[in-house]
Amino acid sequence: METKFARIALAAWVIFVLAFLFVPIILIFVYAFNASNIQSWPIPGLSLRWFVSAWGNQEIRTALGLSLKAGVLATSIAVFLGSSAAFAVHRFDFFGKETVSFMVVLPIALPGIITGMALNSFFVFWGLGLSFWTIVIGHATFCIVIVYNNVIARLRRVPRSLEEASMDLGADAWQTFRRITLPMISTSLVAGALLAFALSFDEVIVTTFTAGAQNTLPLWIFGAIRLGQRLPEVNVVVLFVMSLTFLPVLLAYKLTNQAGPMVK
Amino acid sequence: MLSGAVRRVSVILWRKPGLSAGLLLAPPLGWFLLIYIAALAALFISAFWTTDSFTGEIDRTWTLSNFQAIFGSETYRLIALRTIFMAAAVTITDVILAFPFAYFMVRLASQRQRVALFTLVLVPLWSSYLARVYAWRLIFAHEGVLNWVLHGLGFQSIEIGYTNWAMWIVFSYIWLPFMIMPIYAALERIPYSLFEASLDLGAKAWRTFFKVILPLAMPGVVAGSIFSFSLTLGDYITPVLVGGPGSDFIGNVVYANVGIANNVPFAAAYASIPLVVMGLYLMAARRSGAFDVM
Amino acid sequence: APAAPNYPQTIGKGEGALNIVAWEGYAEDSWIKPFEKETGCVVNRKYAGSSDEMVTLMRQGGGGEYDLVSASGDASLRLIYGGTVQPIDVKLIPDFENFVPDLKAPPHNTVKGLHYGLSYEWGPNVLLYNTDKIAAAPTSWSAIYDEQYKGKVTVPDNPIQIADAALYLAVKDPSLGIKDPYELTEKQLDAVVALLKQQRSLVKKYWALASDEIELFKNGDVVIGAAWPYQTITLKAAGAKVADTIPTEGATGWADSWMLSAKTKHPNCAYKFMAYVSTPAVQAQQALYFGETPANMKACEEMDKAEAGSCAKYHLDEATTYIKKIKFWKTPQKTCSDGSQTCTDYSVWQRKWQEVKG
Amino acid sequence: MNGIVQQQVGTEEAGLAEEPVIVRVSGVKKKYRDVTAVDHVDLEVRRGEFYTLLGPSGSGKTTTLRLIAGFEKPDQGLIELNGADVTKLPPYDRDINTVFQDYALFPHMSVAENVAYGLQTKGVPKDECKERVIEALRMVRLQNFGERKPAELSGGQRQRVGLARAIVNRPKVLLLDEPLGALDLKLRQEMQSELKRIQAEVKITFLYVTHDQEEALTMSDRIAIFNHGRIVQIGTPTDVYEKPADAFIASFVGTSNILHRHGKRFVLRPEKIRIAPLGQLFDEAGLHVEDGRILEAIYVGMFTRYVVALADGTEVTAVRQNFDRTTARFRDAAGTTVQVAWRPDNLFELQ
Amino acid sequence: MNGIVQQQVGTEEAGLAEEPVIVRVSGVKKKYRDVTAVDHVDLEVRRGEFYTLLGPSGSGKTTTLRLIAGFEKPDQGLIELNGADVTKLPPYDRDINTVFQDYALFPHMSVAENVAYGLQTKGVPKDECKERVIEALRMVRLQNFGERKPAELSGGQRQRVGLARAIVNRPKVLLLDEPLGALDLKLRQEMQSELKRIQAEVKITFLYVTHDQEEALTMSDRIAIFNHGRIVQIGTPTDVYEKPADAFIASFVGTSNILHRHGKRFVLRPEKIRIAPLGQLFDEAGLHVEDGRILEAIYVGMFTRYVVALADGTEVTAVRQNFDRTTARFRDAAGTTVQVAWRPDNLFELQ
Ligand SMILES: Nc1ncnc2c1ncn2[C@@H]1O[C@H](COP(=O)(O)OP(=O)(O)OP(=O)(O)O)[C@@H](O)[C@H]1O
Ligand SMILES: Nc1ncnc2c1ncn2[C@@H]1O[C@H](COP(=O)(O)OP(=O)(O)OP(=O)(O)O)[C@@H](O)[C@H]1O
Ligand SMILES: [Mg+2]
Ligand SMILES: [Mg+2]
Repeated sequence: METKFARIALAAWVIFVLAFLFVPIILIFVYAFNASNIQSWPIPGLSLRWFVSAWGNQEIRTALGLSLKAGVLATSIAVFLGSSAAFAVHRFDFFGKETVSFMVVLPIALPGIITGMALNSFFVFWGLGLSFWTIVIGHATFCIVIVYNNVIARLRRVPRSLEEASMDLGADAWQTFRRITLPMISTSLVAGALLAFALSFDEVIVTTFTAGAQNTLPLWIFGAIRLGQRLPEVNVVVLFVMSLTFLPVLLAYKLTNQAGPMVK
Repeated sequence: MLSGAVRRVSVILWRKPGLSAGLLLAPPLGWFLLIYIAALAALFISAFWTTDSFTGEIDRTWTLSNFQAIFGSETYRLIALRTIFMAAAVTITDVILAFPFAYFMVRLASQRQRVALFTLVLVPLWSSYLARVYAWRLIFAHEGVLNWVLHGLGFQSIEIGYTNWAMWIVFSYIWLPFMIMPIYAALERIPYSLFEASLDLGAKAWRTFFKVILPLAMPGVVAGSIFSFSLTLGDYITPVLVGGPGSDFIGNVVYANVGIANNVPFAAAYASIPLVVMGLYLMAARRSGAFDVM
Repeated sequence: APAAPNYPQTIGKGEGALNIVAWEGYAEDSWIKPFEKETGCVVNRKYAGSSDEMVTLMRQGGGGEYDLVSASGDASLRLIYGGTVQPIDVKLIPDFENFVPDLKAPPHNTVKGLHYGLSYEWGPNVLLYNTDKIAAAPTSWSAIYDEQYKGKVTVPDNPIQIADAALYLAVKDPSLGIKDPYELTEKQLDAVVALLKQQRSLVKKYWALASDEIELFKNGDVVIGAAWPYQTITLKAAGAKVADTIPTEGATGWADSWMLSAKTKHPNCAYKFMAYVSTPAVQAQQALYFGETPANMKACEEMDKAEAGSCAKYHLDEATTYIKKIKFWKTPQKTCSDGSQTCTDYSVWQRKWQEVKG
Repeated sequence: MNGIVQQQVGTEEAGLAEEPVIVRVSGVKKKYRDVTAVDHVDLEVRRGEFYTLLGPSGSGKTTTLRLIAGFEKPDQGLIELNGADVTKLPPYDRDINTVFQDYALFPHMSVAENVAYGLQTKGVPKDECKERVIEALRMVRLQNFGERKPAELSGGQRQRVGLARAIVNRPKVLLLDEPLGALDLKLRQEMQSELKRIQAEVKITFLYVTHDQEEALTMSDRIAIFNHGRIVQIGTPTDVYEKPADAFIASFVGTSNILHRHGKRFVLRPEKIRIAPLGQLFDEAGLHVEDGRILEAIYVGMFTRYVVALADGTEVTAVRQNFDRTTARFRDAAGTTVQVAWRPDNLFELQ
Repeated sequence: MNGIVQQQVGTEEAGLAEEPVIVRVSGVKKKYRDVTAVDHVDLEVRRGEFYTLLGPSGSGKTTTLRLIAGFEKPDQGLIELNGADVTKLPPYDRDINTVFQDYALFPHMSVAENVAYGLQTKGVPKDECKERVIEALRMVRLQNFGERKPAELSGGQRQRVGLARAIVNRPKVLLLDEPLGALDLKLRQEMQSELKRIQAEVKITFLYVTHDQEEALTMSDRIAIFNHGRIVQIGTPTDVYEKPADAFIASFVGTSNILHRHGKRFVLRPEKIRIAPLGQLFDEAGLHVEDGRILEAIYVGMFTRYVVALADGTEVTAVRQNFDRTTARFRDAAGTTVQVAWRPDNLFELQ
């Protein structure tokens, strides 16, 4: 229905926005090959040595490992808690139902620094030393909403009659969950988990308050940035992570939108 | 044997739906109430206490002195206003950037283009937020990419680096994907026939946009704005990295007090400003139905 | 209250890990790696950009997250009186006897004869400038208050920067009667803050991270600013046209100590580390990397070996006299050194600094 | 309630009086918040019966079905299946299956897997399971569609899969909630005869919900008519059509004229009215004849519908089968004066 | 195509031949990728006409309507409105309004705002606008619902808001795409007469899409029958019902028996068949009589449907109006031998 002019204008806008989104990322990629350790324009020279040093850098490996572990654990907790909250809210009528969706969104809607401070003082109050586990708890807290939103959106689209049909055909609650409900929502779980993981993987502010002496990858990056001695190494790591995650992102999109047969 | 037990439990749960609801709800609710909500409450109670600046110990006598210090000081008022203003500006900018983009995705893009665009929007989230913010310094620097391009085109160079303008652009950049996605989701849910009905009733494109599409996409806009607004409101790293003099945010003051000066009570008192702002914002957002498209 | 001593008899086997809070440039691979190899203590580094941040990190999570901190003089007393750090048994540090006498038991890390800190390195804050844009070397701190460099100035984002301005004002405006830049009456403080507020319109950016300043100079955003020698060295290594100088008014500076957490979980690794970094070789490495002066006088040879003439350049040969010229960072307190209560304390400085930055 | 009496009459007439009662609902009540969805419903369905619940939207038909299936629990009352109280049993412990209005096919399973689902949950051996699935698919004429996914089927085919999935379990009772509601007219008509054929073949009791009166009349042995959560009449199709218990039923089941005569109200169905040109005699004896004027003539293909004003001003609708070719001229009938007649025993008095 | 010829016949018969043509579609073709949705469609709608497009799903009805409304552009051909070529005009510049199948009410506006929307875009003064909105709401009997949001209305009410929103603009032509498709039977019947009443009141040309043949027959002045993107017949309701152009139309519009006699094929409508017990004479002369056996008797309330096997084995469906009370015993008719008869001129030969 749009006029030709509108179509062209919109396409141009899309290209502009994409350029806006990707110019910094292209710079990151290019400066991974920077010969100097200081970013200045134009690039003073090209070198592969940062790839070598990043590869050999034990700190990066430790940080990456920690981030992966924390992300996976936090995501698992978020998947469990987020989906059970989604089920409860979708399935049942109870007092304060409205507040649940309000509450789960709080950790992400409130400024990260508040969430970080609150969690930090909570851990200190209970004498829990900051550790790997406090990172996980912090990340899980703000990841829950992602899973919750994804699952509840899907539940709204899955007709209730499917579960009734299953019980009608002799399947008890557990069989129904395993054979009908879970397959129905699995794609939304995966999509939610991927997004939650992405969020955890790149989180700085809350982590600053919940990590002890260990560095997650973003914290290592922050440390590297403040030192200014090995910025290209940061870029190498970012390049590496991004190329690894391209596929999961694509997958997440396909999964969120693959609900076609479910609706009709 | 085991399946028999499962079945018996199933029957019990079927007879007592309240029990099932309770079992489902207990873990997430417990988690939030015990870990998060309690911690938040405790934190804001401490806003009424004070700290000994030398030893860092907390003095638990009730006082409003933190709030008096905040509201009595022009600097703190200014910083709060600056932060809120910036959060609003960033949100509006992102809406303007994201809306046509999402519209294109929903209405004009082919299925393949849509997958490609969606992926391209999400991919930046997987690169490091810090690295991306840092990359902007290179763009805005005096001898940076932007001025290099401007020179190449025969323009004057501009000194945008380390200013609030730079922060505005960088914040808009960082949170843009969080705006595009919910707007996309909201636009996708508008039946196409409404659009046709509007044209059919004699409205041209602009009128259709403002009278029909925008109001109906509003929940998506609000959902996106929750992210862009709150994430801007709570950030302190971007001001440190790309801000100049007069760029401090609420987050910087809070961080300076909690992360540096170890004055948690003062930080908590100051943090209550974004807390109140976001609380009001969320209430309004919920009423608009934004929670359904997040 | 300060923690009581709890000395180990000997340094035992390492615990396998060591968590340290350090200044940027204080824990480089070139000397950390050999240490890790030798002792099996894996060093987890956390960088802090200010003394305040160090204090907070050491207290984080109730203390005990970190074992060691490279605290400057403005942080060390707060750590001691807050009970965050514990006395160190200097008998277990073989190189202690080679230290500059003034740094064996300086008041910023020694309380009632107990060594709460092991002196490490020290040096002045310098005036850094771009030699392309500023041909004649500036000789006064007035350069960073000069309209001429409007928009091309950078100074640290740190409340202690007030002392730098006070040092300059003490010379420029003797009528204010500033004797010690860390002991300012309210009136004196107001005058200093007024100067800093004026300066604000000249400042391109208050640098928070060492890398900030390096990039600002490298990318032509600024031409002059207050800096650590570290920035000068890094910039020169990257081929930037810069030089630094200590202006005639003198300079503030730092004297850092390694301090041991009262709740350390890795005391053996910590002692091993302190002994290691006190050796002349490491002291020299650190000094040349950052651009500062070692506490260990034996490091002179090592320095000259690595860079001819560097021992003299960093005044280690005349350490006992040179050390008197630097106004070392210390925490401003309400109680002035003459015992009166007219001075302004650090929390006031913090508020004022926030006002300056806006 | 006069339902009970008529129920007796109905079963006899339908020739089912000897069959045992297979579903008995007694005194069942169900409230949602402040809406009473079902209010003291009693009904008895006999073995092999095609029993229809008919009523306007929101009258409680679906709720009744869901109570019987076990998806909802009654606030009061008893539900018996084959003589046993099942009120407290969950759906999977009741020997009942349901065909859902939206089909509720499992989208991630193939047609054959859908149909096999119920047998698998019961642990029927693989071989037998396979055989019965093939048999059920044959019965709904989808033997070659076993491998397809539901998304790859048309509406009518999905409907039949839903049916196969239910009957393969050989339940005592099959519940069908407007199973044809989503199909278009032509397809619905086809599926109606298909359903009747299948019921004849499997001999399962059907409890059927619809709001389409024609469907109810053509398919059912007995019909229970719902209004406002209550059953207002139970009877055979001829019962409810020709002897409606009240004015609501008279107008809900088919079109009907309500005549006021001698202070009483009578129902007169349109097809019971004869129309003849003025002066022409009716070839039947004993007719009650009145004068009238045709207000409107509407062509419906199979018949023409006339709106006639009687002498006393009452407007009645009459229909006449189009035994012969019609032209557009039939419209010209409007305005002409006619005689209308009916047999007095075709009047049915309303209480 | 024989459509053109019949079109002429049709308009005459409907008494509209003198009215000017208001919509003319000539040689219009529309392809979606490789599907030809509409293939060389020609049609002429005259002023004030109730013109229906009838056809099976996917036959191109909606596409034709969308081309006329301007939501799609034809690949070939011309669309004229009131004599002017509008093929290239956007929807908002065509004096046409549409009632959408899903109503397409703006959910964020009240009923009154929805109805006022079209007037506002045209800049109608506030007072006049208000008046016309009230008038339009009155016409669809929703005068008290102006303040409600669409979500607070029932299906039938929404439908009527959609109608009011269109007619308030007094367009030359109103397009309606299965406007009653989503409503239940009873409501649909009510809305049918409502629509006719409103058309009589506003005197706007209606171009109506449906796949319900009964609806088409009762409401239309003329019907265009679509199949596979083409128009296969245009004519009055009686035309298309009684003289179907081909076997497809014969079976799509109503039930029909196809008889093979003398190597030719004839359409015989069920209601044209008389049934009498063996031996009893028909009281009409000139009938063609055959023997038959009743296979099934189905009670439909207003009439009973009989499936009869003729001597040559052909199964035909016949219907008989239930002039008198029926009992369940009517079923006993099955199996009895009967005579069936029809007037030979009720046979219509298929080409
Ligand atoms: N889950 C529910 N929560 C609240 N009210 C309900 C619920 N289900 C049904 N009702 C209400 O109960 C009444 C009966 O509903 P029911 O679905 O049984 O009607 P129905 O006869 O099946 O109607 P339809 O022909 O529209 O399907 C209605 O007023 C309905 O609004
Ligand atoms: N936007 C589209 N893209 C591709 N094909 C389409 C599109 N719209 C319609 N078609 C195809 O064009 C043909 C005609 O469709 P149309 O919607 O006009 O049929 P219809 O007669 O209105 O059917 P129904 O009664 O189901 O509404 C169909 O084969 C349909 O699949
Ligand atoms: Mg229902
Ligand atoms: Mg259509």
